[in-house]
Amino acid sequence: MMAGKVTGLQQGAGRIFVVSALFLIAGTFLWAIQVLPVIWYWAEVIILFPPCCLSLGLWWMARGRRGDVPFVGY
Amino acid sequence: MIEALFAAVLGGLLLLGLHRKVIARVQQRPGPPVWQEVLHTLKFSFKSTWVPETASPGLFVGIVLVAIGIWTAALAVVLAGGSILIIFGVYMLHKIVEHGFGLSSGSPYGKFGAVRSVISAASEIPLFVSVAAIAVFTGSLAISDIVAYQAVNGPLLIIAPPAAFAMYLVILSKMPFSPFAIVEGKELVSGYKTEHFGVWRAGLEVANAIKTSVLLGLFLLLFLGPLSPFAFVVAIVILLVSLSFVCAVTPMLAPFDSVTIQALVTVVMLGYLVLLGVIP
Amino acid sequence: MSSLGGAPWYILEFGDELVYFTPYTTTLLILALVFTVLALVSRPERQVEALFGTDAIYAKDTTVDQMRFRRFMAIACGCASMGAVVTGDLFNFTLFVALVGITNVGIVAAVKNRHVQNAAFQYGLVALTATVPLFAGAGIVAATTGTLSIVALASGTVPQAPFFARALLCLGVVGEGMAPFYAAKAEMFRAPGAPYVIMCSLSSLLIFLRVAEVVMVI
Amino acid sequence: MIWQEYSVGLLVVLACGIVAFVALLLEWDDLHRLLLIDLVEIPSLGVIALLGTDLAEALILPGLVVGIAELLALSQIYLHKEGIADRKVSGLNIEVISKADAPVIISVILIVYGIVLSGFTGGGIAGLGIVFFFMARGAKEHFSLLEMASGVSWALWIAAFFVFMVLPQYWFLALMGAAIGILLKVTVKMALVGMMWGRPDE
Repeated sequence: MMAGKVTGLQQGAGRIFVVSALFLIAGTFLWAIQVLPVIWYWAEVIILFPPCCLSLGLWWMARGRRGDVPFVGY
Repeated sequence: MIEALFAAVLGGLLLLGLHRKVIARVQQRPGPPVWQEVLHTLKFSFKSTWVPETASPGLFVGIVLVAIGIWTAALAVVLAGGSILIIFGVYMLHKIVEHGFGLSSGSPYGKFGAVRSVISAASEIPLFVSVAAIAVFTGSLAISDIVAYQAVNGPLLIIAPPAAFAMYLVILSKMPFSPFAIVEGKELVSGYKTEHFGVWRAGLEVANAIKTSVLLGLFLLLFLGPLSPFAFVVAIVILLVSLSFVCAVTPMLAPFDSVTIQALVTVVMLGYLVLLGVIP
Repeated sequence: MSSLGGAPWYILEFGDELVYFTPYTTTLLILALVFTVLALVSRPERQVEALFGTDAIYAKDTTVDQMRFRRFMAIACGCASMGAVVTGDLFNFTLFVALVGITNVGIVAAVKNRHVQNAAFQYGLVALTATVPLFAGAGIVAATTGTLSIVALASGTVPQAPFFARALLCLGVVGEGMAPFYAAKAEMFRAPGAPYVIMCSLSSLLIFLRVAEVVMVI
Repeated sequence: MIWQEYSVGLLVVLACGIVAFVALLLEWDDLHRLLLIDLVEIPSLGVIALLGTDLAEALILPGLVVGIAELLALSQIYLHKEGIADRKVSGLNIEVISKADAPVIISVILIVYGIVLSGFTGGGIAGLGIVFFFMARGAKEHFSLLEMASGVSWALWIAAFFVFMVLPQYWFLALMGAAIGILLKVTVKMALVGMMWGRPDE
């Protein structure tokens, strides 16, 4: 997930997004049919929601650019 | 949970947008549209993103995940009617998150924003006293118990107004543009957020949105008790507008003054606790 | 205890020593764990500073040798705070808190900078002094109630711990968790290495949160 | 009643603590403050000791260890802070002691007495004898060898505890193992302290 020289960054982020989103949907479904206990469902959401959220944006626009030095040119 | 999460994110962003709008109107400016914060978050997610060269990459990225994660957890606790102590912990942890945001980039602006977040630890003590006062009346710290208590005995806002005031101050100190928002002082560019741009910033906005929804909703649950969904929305808007008015008409305090005022409030609240007979 | 930190999910017993997991302590444990892992995996940042009176800026580097020591200290600090938040024994709690104090000093003391070392030394003095009320508090609780187990103290079968002892415990934790207040003097932030410095604030925060629960239940 | 005796002792300890804290407030020299704080720590152990039970003994040890660890860490920081870390130190450089037979005799007596006592207290006393010997003679020993001996005896101590838990019928063996293990460990550890006079080769 870290930007740098990785060229497949967007691809990787896309995969993370798809996997976490699938897990979230599956979790919701399993909870709705009362297979998954509610506490596990919540744990799943708390763990997976943040990466799902970030990887969507990264998949969209992370170009794998080299970082710059802050504090220069403000 | 998922639907509540989306509602909290969207609702929180709209509330923050409303906050800006009300402040602008009080100051006789047109102000941005109410959905500005939603657009803002979308805009940030579609921006080119990388990690600054001087940053500590693990922390730089990890802290965004932690920020979203802790407030999602707080939302889950509110929904489950769990212990208010956990929310208290998450609220205090938000300080560490601000701290991490600022320090991880290596930028001096972020660093000073982070230092200020440590100073603003004073704002957590009123919350703790407020929690203790609630526990005195209801005999429990579980949100569900507190709501049930109010269904029988009427809102705590009337029973224990000082506790409500302390909590109000705590929420106020975490609102943008508030007199206590020393971590986001304009002399530090954007304070701790300065170096988090693009997707990282979008993640932070999401966390802030959940935070706003959770804190405002928690205030209503703790001090007004059970409300119908419609009444809940109306009450949350009224609460927010009152906060916006305070933010609009007060200047940002210097860090020292901010800490002094919060410490004074804590002393007053401790006096209130003594009056209640908690501390012999 | 059923109403404060939530009912315990699981109690792990080693003889009379015990560790218990309520929703509250579990939350704190997970947070400590997350930040310890972050300290474990992340490289330190390079602080950008402006040279006074000029336009020049430079980025501070952290040497590998220094980093190794500070990372170790940060992880030790994370482990100590994990212990402090889950332990069910009052004396173990005070020991873990004292350990957090030492490791906090260690995290900053490795930096070869006079200002930072001065801050670390002064903080260390406070932390060392704070062990007095901390151990004294635990000792008085043991003397008046005859037990050190937080679960037994919370169950109400033994007399309640005196207010004095609880105040001493709080005082001790405040003293051990002083690091962030020294941080407010901005001296500690001359030290680069955000993942480690953040461990100082986090561990003090966690022991504050835990002692809040402990003094309420005992 | 016990509580009344306890509270009298408590008052004495608190008085000690208050005196020490006042001294701490008045003192501004960093080194003196460090020394004073070590004095302040003793009353806190006194509070625990006032319990007067086996539990108290078990609790004092970790308290003492934590205190010593903090003290050592802070002294190291003090050395670095003041820039005197590389100053040369060489034992107690007193001719009378280093040539006389007295240190040897005193050390031997302490060590024998320590072995007779066995356990933690015995280890402490025997260790004190060795510390005294090393300090008087400024001997250079094999640091790593002593560290290893300390580690092995610690392992013996732990193994004895496992015997207690798993095979309680062999309690006597375990007791002896634990007593000897802790005796050796404390002795060796204290001997190491006696040799910590900086590193002459650096």
